[in-house]
Amino acid sequence: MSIETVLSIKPVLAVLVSLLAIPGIISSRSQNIREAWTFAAAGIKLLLVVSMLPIILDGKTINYTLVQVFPDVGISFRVDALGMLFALVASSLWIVTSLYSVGYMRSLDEHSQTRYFAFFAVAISATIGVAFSANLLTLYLFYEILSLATYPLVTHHQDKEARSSGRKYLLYILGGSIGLALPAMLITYHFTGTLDFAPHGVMAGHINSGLAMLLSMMFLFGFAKVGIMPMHSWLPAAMVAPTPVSALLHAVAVVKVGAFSVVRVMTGIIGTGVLADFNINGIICAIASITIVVASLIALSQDELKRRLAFSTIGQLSYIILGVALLSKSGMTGGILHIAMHAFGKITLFFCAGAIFCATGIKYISKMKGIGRRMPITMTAFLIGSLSVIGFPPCGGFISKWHLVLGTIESGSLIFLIVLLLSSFLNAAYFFPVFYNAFFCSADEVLFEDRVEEAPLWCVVPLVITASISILLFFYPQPFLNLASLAVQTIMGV
Amino acid sequence: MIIYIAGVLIIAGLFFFLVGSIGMIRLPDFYSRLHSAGIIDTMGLLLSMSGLALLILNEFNLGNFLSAIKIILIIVFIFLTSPTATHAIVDAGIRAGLKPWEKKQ
Amino acid sequence: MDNLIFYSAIVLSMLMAIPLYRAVVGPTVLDRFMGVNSIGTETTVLLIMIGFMYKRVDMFIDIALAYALLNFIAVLAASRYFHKRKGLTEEME
Amino acid sequence: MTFFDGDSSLISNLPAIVVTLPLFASLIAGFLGWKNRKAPYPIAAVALFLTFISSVVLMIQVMSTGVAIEYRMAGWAAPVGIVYVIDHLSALVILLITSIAFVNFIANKSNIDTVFRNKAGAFNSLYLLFTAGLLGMTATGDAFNLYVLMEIASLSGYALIGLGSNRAPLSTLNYLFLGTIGATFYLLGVGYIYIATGSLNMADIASIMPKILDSSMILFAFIICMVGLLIKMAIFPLHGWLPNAYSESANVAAGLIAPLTTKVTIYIMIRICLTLFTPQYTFDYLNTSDLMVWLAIGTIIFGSLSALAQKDYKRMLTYIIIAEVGYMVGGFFLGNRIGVSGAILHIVNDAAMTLALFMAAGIFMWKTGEESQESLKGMFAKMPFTMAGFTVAALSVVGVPPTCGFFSKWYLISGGIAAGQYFFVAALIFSSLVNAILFFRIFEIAHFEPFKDHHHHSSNHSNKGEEASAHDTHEQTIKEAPLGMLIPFMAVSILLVVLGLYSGQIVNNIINFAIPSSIL
Amino acid sequence: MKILGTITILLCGGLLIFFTSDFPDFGDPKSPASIHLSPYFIEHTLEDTAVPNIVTSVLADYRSYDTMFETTVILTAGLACFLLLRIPTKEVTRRYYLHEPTGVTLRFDGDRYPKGSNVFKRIDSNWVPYDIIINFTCRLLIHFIQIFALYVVAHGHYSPGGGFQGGVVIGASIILFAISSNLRASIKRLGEKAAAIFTATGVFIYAGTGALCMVIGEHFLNYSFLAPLLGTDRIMARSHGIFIVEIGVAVAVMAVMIWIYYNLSSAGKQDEGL
Amino acid sequence: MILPIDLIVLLLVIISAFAAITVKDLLSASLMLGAYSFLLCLLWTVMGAVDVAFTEATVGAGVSTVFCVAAIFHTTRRTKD
Amino acid sequence: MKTRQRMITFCFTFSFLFLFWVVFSGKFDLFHISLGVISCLLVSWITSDLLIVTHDVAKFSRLFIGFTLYIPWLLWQIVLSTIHMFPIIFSPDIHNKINPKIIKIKSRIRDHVGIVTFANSITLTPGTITVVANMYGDMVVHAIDDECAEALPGDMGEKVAKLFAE
Amino acid sequence: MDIVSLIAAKANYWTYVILLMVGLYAMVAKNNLVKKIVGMVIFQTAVILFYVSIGYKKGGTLPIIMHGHDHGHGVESVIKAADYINPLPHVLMLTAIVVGVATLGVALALAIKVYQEYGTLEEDEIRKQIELKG
Repeated sequence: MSIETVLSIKPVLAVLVSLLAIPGIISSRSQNIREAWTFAAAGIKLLLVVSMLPIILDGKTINYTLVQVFPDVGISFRVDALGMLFALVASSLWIVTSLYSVGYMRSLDEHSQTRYFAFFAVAISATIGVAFSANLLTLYLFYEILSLATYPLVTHHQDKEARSSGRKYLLYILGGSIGLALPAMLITYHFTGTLDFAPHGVMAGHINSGLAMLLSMMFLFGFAKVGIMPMHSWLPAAMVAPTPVSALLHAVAVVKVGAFSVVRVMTGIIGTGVLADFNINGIICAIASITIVVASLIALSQDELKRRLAFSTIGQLSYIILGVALLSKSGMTGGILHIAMHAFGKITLFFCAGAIFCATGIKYISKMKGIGRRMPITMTAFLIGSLSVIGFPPCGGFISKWHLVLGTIESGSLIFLIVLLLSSFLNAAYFFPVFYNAFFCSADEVLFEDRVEEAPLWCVVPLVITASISILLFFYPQPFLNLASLAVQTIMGV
Repeated sequence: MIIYIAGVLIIAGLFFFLVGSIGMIRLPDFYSRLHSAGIIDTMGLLLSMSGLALLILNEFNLGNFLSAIKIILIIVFIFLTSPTATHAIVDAGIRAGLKPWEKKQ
Repeated sequence: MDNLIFYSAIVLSMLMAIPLYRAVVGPTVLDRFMGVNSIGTETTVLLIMIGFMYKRVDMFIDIALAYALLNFIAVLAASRYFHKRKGLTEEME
Repeated sequence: MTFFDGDSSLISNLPAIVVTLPLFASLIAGFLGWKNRKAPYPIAAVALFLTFISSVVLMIQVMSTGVAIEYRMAGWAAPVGIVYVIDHLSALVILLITSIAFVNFIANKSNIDTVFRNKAGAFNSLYLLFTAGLLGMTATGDAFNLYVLMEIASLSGYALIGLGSNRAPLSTLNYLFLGTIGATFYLLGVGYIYIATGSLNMADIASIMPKILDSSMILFAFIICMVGLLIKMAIFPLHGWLPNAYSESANVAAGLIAPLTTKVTIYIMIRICLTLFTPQYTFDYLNTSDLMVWLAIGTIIFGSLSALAQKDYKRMLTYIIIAEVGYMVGGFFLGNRIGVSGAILHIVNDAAMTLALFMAAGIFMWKTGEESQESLKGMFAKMPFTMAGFTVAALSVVGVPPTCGFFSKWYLISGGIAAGQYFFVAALIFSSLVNAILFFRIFEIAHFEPFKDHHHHSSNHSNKGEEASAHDTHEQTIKEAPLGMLIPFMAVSILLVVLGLYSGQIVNNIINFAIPSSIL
Repeated sequence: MKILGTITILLCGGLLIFFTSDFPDFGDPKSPASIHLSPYFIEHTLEDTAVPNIVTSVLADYRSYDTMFETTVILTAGLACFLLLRIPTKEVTRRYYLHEPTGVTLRFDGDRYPKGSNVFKRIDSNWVPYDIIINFTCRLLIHFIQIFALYVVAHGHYSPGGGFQGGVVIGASIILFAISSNLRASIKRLGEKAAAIFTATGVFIYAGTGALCMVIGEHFLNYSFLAPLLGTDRIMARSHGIFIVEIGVAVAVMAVMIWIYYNLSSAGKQDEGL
Repeated sequence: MILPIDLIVLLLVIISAFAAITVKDLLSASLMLGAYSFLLCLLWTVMGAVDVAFTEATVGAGVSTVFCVAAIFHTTRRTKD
Repeated sequence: MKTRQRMITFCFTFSFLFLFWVVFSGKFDLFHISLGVISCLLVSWITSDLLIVTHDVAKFSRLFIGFTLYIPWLLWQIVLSTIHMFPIIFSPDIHNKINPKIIKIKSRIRDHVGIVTFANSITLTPGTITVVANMYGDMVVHAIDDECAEALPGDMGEKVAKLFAE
Repeated sequence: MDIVSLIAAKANYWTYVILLMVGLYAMVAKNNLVKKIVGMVIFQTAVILFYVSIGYKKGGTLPIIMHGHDHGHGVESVIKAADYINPLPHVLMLTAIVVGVATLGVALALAIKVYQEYGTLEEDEIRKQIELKG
């Protein structure tokens, strides 16, 4: 299958558009102008991304090389189905999150909002850059930019807790990428002479099994944003960030960038062939499964809502890895699709958590008794989000999970099927109490007075939008599903 | 003939150098050692340098003559500088409070 | 005659050991001055003797002359130290 | 071999002009400094700028002809007289030196006036002489001429460094001792080469080298030259002079000397190994790689760990410089093409990074009057632009793309992998991690701690009032460094990124030609 | 430190001694050093430059570029000492004056000292009485030293010596003057400013000659292009070019030696000193 | 022919160098340095390097010792080693 | 008058120095002679006030003759006193032979040059060293033994005084 | 005569090593700064000795052409390189001496500055003072 390539500067523009907005954001004298810049950039970005969608769906790719840095390696961009899917998710959610951020930040009267929006823009640029990168070097570049750009966001509160969390965040992320991913990349370059993502990987025939195993593990743990188990503990810590940050970054940008990078490397660099031949995928699956189960168990014991969501995220991310590592057609489709589906579900949940905090200042689940009565819209959205994450119809999450389950069966590994089912049960177990507490409690147990109302409109609208998209995706998963299967087709070569 | 005179002068100069040097070792204190250092600067230099000057003149031409004069000039300059230096040293010694050696009666 | 110059040069260079001994051993700084001064004088003579050995005295006389003229500057400067700072061994401010 | 026979145009004399222009300017500054205190600065600035321009022209000339330019001083051909040889490598380093000297000079105008006051004329002269010395070292093709120019650079460096804080004279004196030992060892090495070959011209010696490869004098010459240069570049066991000397000097001097001295010395080492001793001798016959790479590893680890222990910002930078020396030495002695390219590229990049960091130090100094890291509290809010530039520089040191530090590190690590020196790779990665910790420690302080007004206290707080209406009341007022300092600094920070993005071009078009083809 | 030093020197010394075993014997005429490059200098110096003193011709012509920077090193040292040490003291808090007719020493605090008086003579705070022997001898000798120095500069072509040696001797003569009388008298004759300007001039003469050659002709410092200016043939032009740069070296070196001495002997105050 | 003198002077040079660094007084050390440079000058002439000898003579006698004394005048003579 | 004196001084210095130049140089072609003239002019211009103390030509020439007569005598004195030093230096019992002492002597010389000449002559003769000399003719002399001490100021003082007396 | 020539063949080189080591020892191990400077001077002159020894040629005369005073024109006698001592090391060493003086000057200036700051030249005492000041 020969892939037709189109030369276009659009991917570069899509990356740069939010960076170009930064001077505008910084120099704005008033809040409204500043946010107008943000929205304009977000809109243009989404338009750019969407304008590329038909080309991709045609089965073509878009290529653009900015500069040649090393022999055969440059800063170059390529848009293919996988990247498109991710870019679509990220850029569409940016608008929603910006909307939400405005509400959240204004209602809490947070400090340093200019800085916040500026780094937000950098982060989203980097995310799109990761999505569109044509080779490992470019991916690494944007990965690092993202890590650094999110640091001020994570530590936005600038207090002691933020400081230690920020430290932990950087230690894991930077340590992983410099200490593991970079050498792995260099070793790859040394043995293969290229870093371009090829549909079937570039390693086949260049390395032996031990080295392949080593490199796979280095990449898997090196891209620490994916939160595979020993490298996960930055994620709960980073929840000290303002909720929109948590929402965007820990449901969409940061963690998904990690998952995306791992997927990209597994398929584009190491190659499914190598993974299968040297039996590496089994080990990856095992690690992912352990992460899924353990993270879900830990999530059960968390009382703070955002922490619980964080551990949930850790588990859900491993679904993606698991799905891809199964190497079966449906499993891979499910894994890739889960990037999108989980994003919409989880961002809804974070928005809800933020809205609750915004309206009541409450962080802990045990104190949320009866909140559903006061904030019905929010809590309904929460329900939809959690259903999506659990994988319950009629929500988008069901579709990806369905494919995952199919994938386990396809690859004939029943143990992972059991893991999936067990974890879905656990998911339900840790989301259910929240919902139960919120709606079904006796009147005397309600901890809220009447004056507690819904969060501001700026907060509520986004979460309604994402919740409805979550449901919508169940019925119309086509754009994402098509992209995912296109991507799988390219990878599997069917 | 000149050669022999020169040879004798040089040897005599060396002898005075030796005498001065021995004095520098044997004499008991700084001030008296200076006296014998004076022998080196005066007699030793005078005799040996004159010898060397004569030796140059053995083969007489203008260049050699001027060289001989230069050697004489060296003697003159050292005869000017050496007592000055000696004086400076002694002065320094007196100012520094160095007591001269005195014979124990 | 060459031999005479040669052997006198050897003797003279050996004799330089004695002022050097005085300069090395001391006991006071002023003894060292004296030794250095004498070394300078003997060096001047020796320079010319070496000139004879190379058979090019005219080239060496300039150096000897420079020595004769400059040798005492160092001694003068050093004794000037005592003119301004008193005390032979200890610093007195 | 191309000679510009009969062509007396200015262009053909450029190799001489590049070096003598700063010399002339320093003389004129020396003259006029006694007449008018203000006169030397513009003269020096103009001279540095012209030197910069001529070095650019030289670079273009070399790149367009593709052949090394040979310039005969006093008209005598190679082994008899002294020749200047400008090839790709030296043209690159010359460009580096002139640009850094120029930028640092421009950025520190107010510093020069305040720190040196009525000695500004002498200072400017010495600054130019230092530049001239480094340029000459880079351009010369004569082993002994190199020594003389090295001494000019060192002596003026001592003077520039010695006029820092109260402790500076002592550390400068130690620097002087070690520098003298280094230079003298180098001179001794040249003597050994001379005794074995009878020549002083590098190319001439290289042509004799194959006949006398197993002479023990050449071996010793190599050893002693290397030891001398290693002392001058402050490699690990011989590094003692560097931290004190650099951290206690005045900022304007440190900004010139810290980026250039060690790098140019490393360039000299590369030049000597490649042009004088020939790669055949250095890498194949002697097989120095292992020893030197281990030395480099030691330096990297020592430098990084010591930097961790420092509380003072400038001191930390000095230890980072030591670690970076390890990068370059190790990279060069990997002995493969990619490693050597990495070392040369890192010379350029590291000089730019160090310049940026020391300029930042100058701005912090100007702002707080202190040098400890603690004094940087709240800087992000107070001086966002400066801190942005500083962040770029810091990330470059850490090795984060797309800043230039990443790309040279890439080459170095690739070279290490290709040469099978995995410990070197590990050391590089370790040091990157340590650098990350170092700089994020500063970021934390600057980000989290509130700004403490040190000496501009309360003068501008009372009359603010409602002015902050557009901004949040929480936000601190922004008070940046003067534009004269800030603009060059920002330019350098942007340059760091640009250098990074164009490192491929630099390597392909310049460095590839600079490395002899015998290195694979 | 002592142990470290001992170990270092034992190691280095052992290494060095070990490597001397391969040296050509002392004074071996067949050693590479004697047969590769130096014969050219010896055999061509007269044809190329008409200077019998090979050292001078190599120093100031074949390797004149080295020598230019050698002079610059000296300039650098002078500037360095100035930059490091010089303390411009406009106000001296305490001065001592000698009332010459009576020989009484007076102390003045602040700026109440007698300006422009003939009877009062400024003396150092640790004053030594006027020593007539030293003073007189030195006054006598300074001329001979200077004329000798100029002779050395002028005859560098034919006998040992040249610009550097001559310059040092002139410098030494002025140092001698400073020692024998006092520093201020010497500064009055040749001040710091003059020294600095002389230094720069000296190097400028050298470098300017080089630049002139470059402007007229082809290469930096190629004196043969000065022939039309000097009105001689190309070989003699080299000889004269060497002479010109030697003068430059002499001026620079003289001035720097004095300048460094002023700064060192007064610790930068240039008021009173050794 | 010139060698025996060379050897003797070498010996004297070594002695004076040792003395210069061991003597327990800085003024003496600088004076010994002067003596050392006299002897070195002699050594250069013995080896036929008249220009070097001339330079050493003028520098050693006229300048460097004076510099040392001037510096010691402004610092101290005391030394522990 | 003043300028004339200065001219005389200058000319004296110049011719004196030029004599030296010729001795030093030994080259009589135009180039070197002109160099010599330039150098001597330079030196005498810079330092002419240092060399010549007297402006009186007659006195100067008299002094010159006096000196030429005095110097051989001085050399003879040096030989004599050196011989006097012999037994002291070679005596096995050197501590008994010498008797160092510092004596004060008074000379009637008032002229600076005279005092310097006298003091230097004393120092040049082994056995005696001038410690202090001032412009009033008072001198402090260190002598190695009694014989040397007693010989002062003696003949030498007389001769020098006669040289400068008038 | 044999034993003399045997020693003489290498004595210069041994001496240079000894001087070099004396200087190096003083620079490394001595406590006093001026002592170190003295060591530095010795260290530098050792290299000069080395170079001048390289240049020496047995049976050679000074590197000044004999009878070359008539301006180089009409010199009939052929100049043989073996008759003259190698001049190149001398030239190099003139430069080295100059560098040595320059370094000495700067070093002494620095020593004076150090003394003005600490009132002593002993390194250990200075270090103690620095520690006391913190």
